[in-house]
Amino acid sequence: MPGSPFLMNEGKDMETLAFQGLIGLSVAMYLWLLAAGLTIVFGVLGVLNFAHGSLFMLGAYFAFTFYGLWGVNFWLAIVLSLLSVAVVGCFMERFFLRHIYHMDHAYQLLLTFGFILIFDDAVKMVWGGVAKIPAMPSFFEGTVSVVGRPFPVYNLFIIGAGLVVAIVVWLLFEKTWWGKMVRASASDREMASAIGINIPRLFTGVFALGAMLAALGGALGTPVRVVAPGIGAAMIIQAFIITVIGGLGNLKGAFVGAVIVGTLSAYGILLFPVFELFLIFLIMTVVLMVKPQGLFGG
Amino acid sequence: MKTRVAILVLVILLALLPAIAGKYALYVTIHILLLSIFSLGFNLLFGYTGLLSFGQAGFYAVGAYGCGKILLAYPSLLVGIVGGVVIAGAVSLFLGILCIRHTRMYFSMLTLSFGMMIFSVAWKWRDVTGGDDGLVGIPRAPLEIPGFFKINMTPMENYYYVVLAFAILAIYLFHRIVHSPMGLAIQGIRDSETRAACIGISVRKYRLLSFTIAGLYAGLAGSLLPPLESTVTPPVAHWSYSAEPVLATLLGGIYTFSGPIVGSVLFYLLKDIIVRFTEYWLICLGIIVVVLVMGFRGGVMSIFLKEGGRR
Amino acid sequence: MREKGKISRRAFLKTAVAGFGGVTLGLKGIGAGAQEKTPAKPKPARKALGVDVIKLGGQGVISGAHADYGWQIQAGATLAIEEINAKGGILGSKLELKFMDEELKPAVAVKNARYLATDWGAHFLFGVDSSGSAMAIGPILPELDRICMFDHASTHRLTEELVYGKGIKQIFRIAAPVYQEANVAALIFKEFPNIKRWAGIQCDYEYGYSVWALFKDTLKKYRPDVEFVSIAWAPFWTMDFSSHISAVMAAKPDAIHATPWAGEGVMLVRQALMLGVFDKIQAWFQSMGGSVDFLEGISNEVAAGKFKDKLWATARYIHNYPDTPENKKFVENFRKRWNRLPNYSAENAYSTIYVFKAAVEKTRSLKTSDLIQGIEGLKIMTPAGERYFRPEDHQAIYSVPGGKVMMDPKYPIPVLGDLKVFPTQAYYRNPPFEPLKMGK
Amino acid sequence: MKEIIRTESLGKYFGEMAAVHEVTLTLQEGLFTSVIGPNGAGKTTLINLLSGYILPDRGRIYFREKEITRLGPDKRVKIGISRSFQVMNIFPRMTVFQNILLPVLSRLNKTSSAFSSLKGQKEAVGEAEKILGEVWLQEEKDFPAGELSHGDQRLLELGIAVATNPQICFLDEPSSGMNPIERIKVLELVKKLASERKTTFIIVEHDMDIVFSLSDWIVVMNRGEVLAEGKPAEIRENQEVRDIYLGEEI
Repeated sequence: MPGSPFLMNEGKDMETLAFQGLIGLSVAMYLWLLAAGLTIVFGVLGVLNFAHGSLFMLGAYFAFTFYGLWGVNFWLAIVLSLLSVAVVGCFMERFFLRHIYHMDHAYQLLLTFGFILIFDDAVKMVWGGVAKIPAMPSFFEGTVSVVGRPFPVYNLFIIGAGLVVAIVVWLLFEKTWWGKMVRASASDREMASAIGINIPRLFTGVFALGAMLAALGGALGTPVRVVAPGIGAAMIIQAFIITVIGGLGNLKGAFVGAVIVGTLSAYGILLFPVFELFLIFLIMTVVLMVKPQGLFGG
Repeated sequence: MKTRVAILVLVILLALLPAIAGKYALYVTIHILLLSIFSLGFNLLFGYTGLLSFGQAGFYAVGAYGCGKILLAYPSLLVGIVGGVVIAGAVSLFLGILCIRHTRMYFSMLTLSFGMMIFSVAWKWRDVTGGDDGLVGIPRAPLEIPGFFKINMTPMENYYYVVLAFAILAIYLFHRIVHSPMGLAIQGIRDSETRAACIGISVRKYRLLSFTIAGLYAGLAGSLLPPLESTVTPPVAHWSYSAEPVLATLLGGIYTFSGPIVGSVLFYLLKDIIVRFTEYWLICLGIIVVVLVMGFRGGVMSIFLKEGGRR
Repeated sequence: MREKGKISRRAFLKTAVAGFGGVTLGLKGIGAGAQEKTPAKPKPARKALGVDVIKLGGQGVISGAHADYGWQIQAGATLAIEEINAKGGILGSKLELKFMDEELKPAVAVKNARYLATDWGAHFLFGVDSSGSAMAIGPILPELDRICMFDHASTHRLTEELVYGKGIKQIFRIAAPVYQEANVAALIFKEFPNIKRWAGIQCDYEYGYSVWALFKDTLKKYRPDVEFVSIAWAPFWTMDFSSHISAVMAAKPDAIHATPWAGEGVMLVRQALMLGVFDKIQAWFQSMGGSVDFLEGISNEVAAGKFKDKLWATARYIHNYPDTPENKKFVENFRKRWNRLPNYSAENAYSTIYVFKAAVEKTRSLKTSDLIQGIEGLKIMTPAGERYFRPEDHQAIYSVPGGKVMMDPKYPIPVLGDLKVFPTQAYYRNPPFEPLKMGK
Repeated sequence: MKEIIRTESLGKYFGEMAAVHEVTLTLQEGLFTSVIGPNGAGKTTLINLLSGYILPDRGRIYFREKEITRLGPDKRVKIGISRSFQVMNIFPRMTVFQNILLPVLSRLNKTSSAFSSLKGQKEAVGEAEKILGEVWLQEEKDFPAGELSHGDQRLLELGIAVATNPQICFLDEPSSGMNPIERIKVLELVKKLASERKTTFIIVEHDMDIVFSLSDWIVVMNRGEVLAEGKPAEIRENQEVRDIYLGEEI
């Protein structure tokens, strides 16, 4: 092993830990955006969408195409990519998932796993196998000083975006009529349809929302991250971990889970450079063993 | 009777293969046999017990690394393979105790998680596993029982027969198991856990049994790998590798005995042939999976046998 | 121009991977022509080797974040094959290429090798990007009875352990191994007295481990005063390096040595820019930063001078060195053919084909045992300069400089300038090899 | 006449709601007993508790003087307690024959043999055949159970319940979803099995006519508590019972 697992890097004062935590938080926000959609879809539709990461990837590719290739304004590019992925999501739900809600979860996992394979190769066909890295919009360059160290404006923006989304989604589900309908049908489909809620359309909407959240995560990454086939599959496992830790179908749980995983791996990299990966899975396992419904699950 | 004859013919063909087929065909056949064993074990868990594991590659890897380690230290094929299987069985028994407490996606997530922990151990515990370079230069040791016989394994043909023998044995035993009272018991658990419990069947005990047997089969498949490739690397423990028996089984059909075997053949050939003409073989596989899940949950076999799947 | 490059590249990929690597796009004319001709009027005289075509089985990674490397290998090999076939092939036998995706997965690489050697009937194997894949293929070469020329995989273990240690003679390596990014870096920076605190951001796999270990060993020898203050390990598929960067920056290093390559390398240094790293440190050494895909990826930033002349790099060949007619000609032809500059895996693959040619012509045989004889001790002039295949470990010895990343009006993308050249004796490890300890 | 199962102040609570509360009850061997009561009276919960399907929050359960309060369902089957379910609960993907064979094997403790063939289990096979006959399902023997008609599935469920050869067997609405004629047939069958197999049946049933004509003993539950118990005649006269069944003609 390259150095003992407990090899400590130098200089672990409070400032360092704070800074690393903040960095971890910015990374956590991408995870949150990904996990939010996953957990919403599971909570309402009861489907664990293996292909959710692929929607994240599609979001990144669309954003890259609009913004990186066609030079569309950054913000517009993001909106466009969200809409495009939402369309893909509706298609998935309407023509495939809808027909397997009643089925064993195993088939849902398998179906959506099939979609991972399809999406990965599809983007390869359209955009080629080589990784894409567009330039960053100039207004995001530069840094602000945090505990005396330069902190990227972009990461700050990501943190902000993540929090805003968290609030918006919360309001959406807690305060709006639509949210109430969704929660009603999540808890009791028969009852919901009995009181005249159009369940199929509602579910399509929910799935589209989940897809858009994933896409947002992907799209916001494009200026600073790499866009390549397979990033979705690489991300989905982390998303699973997060939603499991927070409790499948639990939004607050997903947020906390994402923050835990994001900051923890940041600290893992700082403190035990060797054991990060193992650490994350260990946590997931322990949660599953001790409290399978997750930290926030009822 | 008809099937008996068909099986006999098939076995004879397989036995004659080295005479008629080239080196590469032999190599591919060995891989198909490994995948068949792997998938059979997986399907005992999925098709027969109703538990979808995404961590089987973990046990496959334990078998592979175990056998590899043994062969590097003590070059005797039998010792290596048996050793690998035993270790894999032990690990799956232990992890089984932890996993079978859950069902549905909690079980799937838990197995996924354990599999990936094994993966990261294989990747990180470099002193033992050789990191991502893996165990290198594992000998295809002679098949030997001191005092009785010693067969050189260097020629691929010889090793092919060893694998074939193990595969036939594994398949035969599997047939016995699923058609035994125990086999019926686990199917009962699959069909209705509560009902099974209320006729006096200890659900956990039989889940654990099935989990362990599945682990043993994964371990056997894994143990047969290092002598063939002379290398073992972490990817064999990765969750994406766990997906292979899943896909193969789904392809062949989860509710038929031969499903996983047929599926393994199709899956491997699909992968091996399509990949030569296009780099986009995964999309074909993906479409097939979607179609199977949407339409023919009994897999290819159900289409032949007009049975299975649709429920 | 990058756009055009891309398109041709994608088109190329499709057909090449479709299994007709040799007979692609622009090549069709020659390739196909060749195939019709040979059966049409066979000339016994031209069958010195008893075969119409010599089959070359190559592989590399052509998908994912590292895909450009596989592409460059194909492009280089294809160029060489076109040139040779145009001149009538080797002793009258044309060359044919089949190229497969290694996916950076050892199991896949082994399967490819077996398929190419035992089914497709390749006479030579070459390519391979990942060290893991190389270490997996090496041991089965005797069974396959084929030579494999490794064009990129750079772990020292391949030649030191498998060839020198285990005596697997079918392994050859034309590319400079980890000695390059580890020892050249050490030799450059021993001359910087005020760089005392080093940090590392390394690949979380054997490649990163060995480079970091070797770099530290060598630098310590010359500069007992330096310390290695922090390290971060990045696995494949790292999407975001900011945690790694801020982790190592916490120790306030004077300089950073990094190994993540291709797309990941680009991401790494760009995210380092975002974190204002280049205001804090004196130097950043990007191991394979001399590779074309990397330089293309950071053109804008370099042009804007964002790296403040602190970004250093090397490669296993750079197109602007050496200043020889061979190299000029190669770069010129490559740009004409592919509308891009060649990176090192392109040159390595290109030269590989010519090494095979030399060996066959020297031995007038396709028997592996003869060819091994033919290549051992071979001295051959290549674009990268003269290469010498050391008999003990089958490692090709040639010198590649390190330098600073900067713009050069002569080229559309940044290049390495202010080059530091070292004699090979100074930075290649020499037999007898004692195993490299990878402790911290 | 001797007791077979006794409960002491048994209680099961879901949050505020008391599904079963302070139930102290003695069931006599050989008495064909019906548990009746309005929906949500706790009948099914009581059966779930007695069969070990769920564990009580308070109180004790005794089977032939032996305490079994915390015994799991599979263990209880082994000592002679069996049940059927209100919601159809069979093994849909297995054949009708296998549905019966499995519980028989389980009773003979043969299920753990992993390599012997099923046909080899002569004793079990014979017995399963016999039970199939008793529940009128020979013809359907090799059907997948899931493809049986609703009525036949009910019969199969009954068959499964008796296949473990229980001393006491709880049937949760064995005739639900059947037409009146079928109902009578099924309950006649139950009665027949009771006498032939010396099994004590405790049934939950809605059809009052059937209940009052067939039962030797009736337990009336309301709001999780035992309201009354006694011979059909007594229950008919019971004022409280009349009140809760207000409107319905008993």
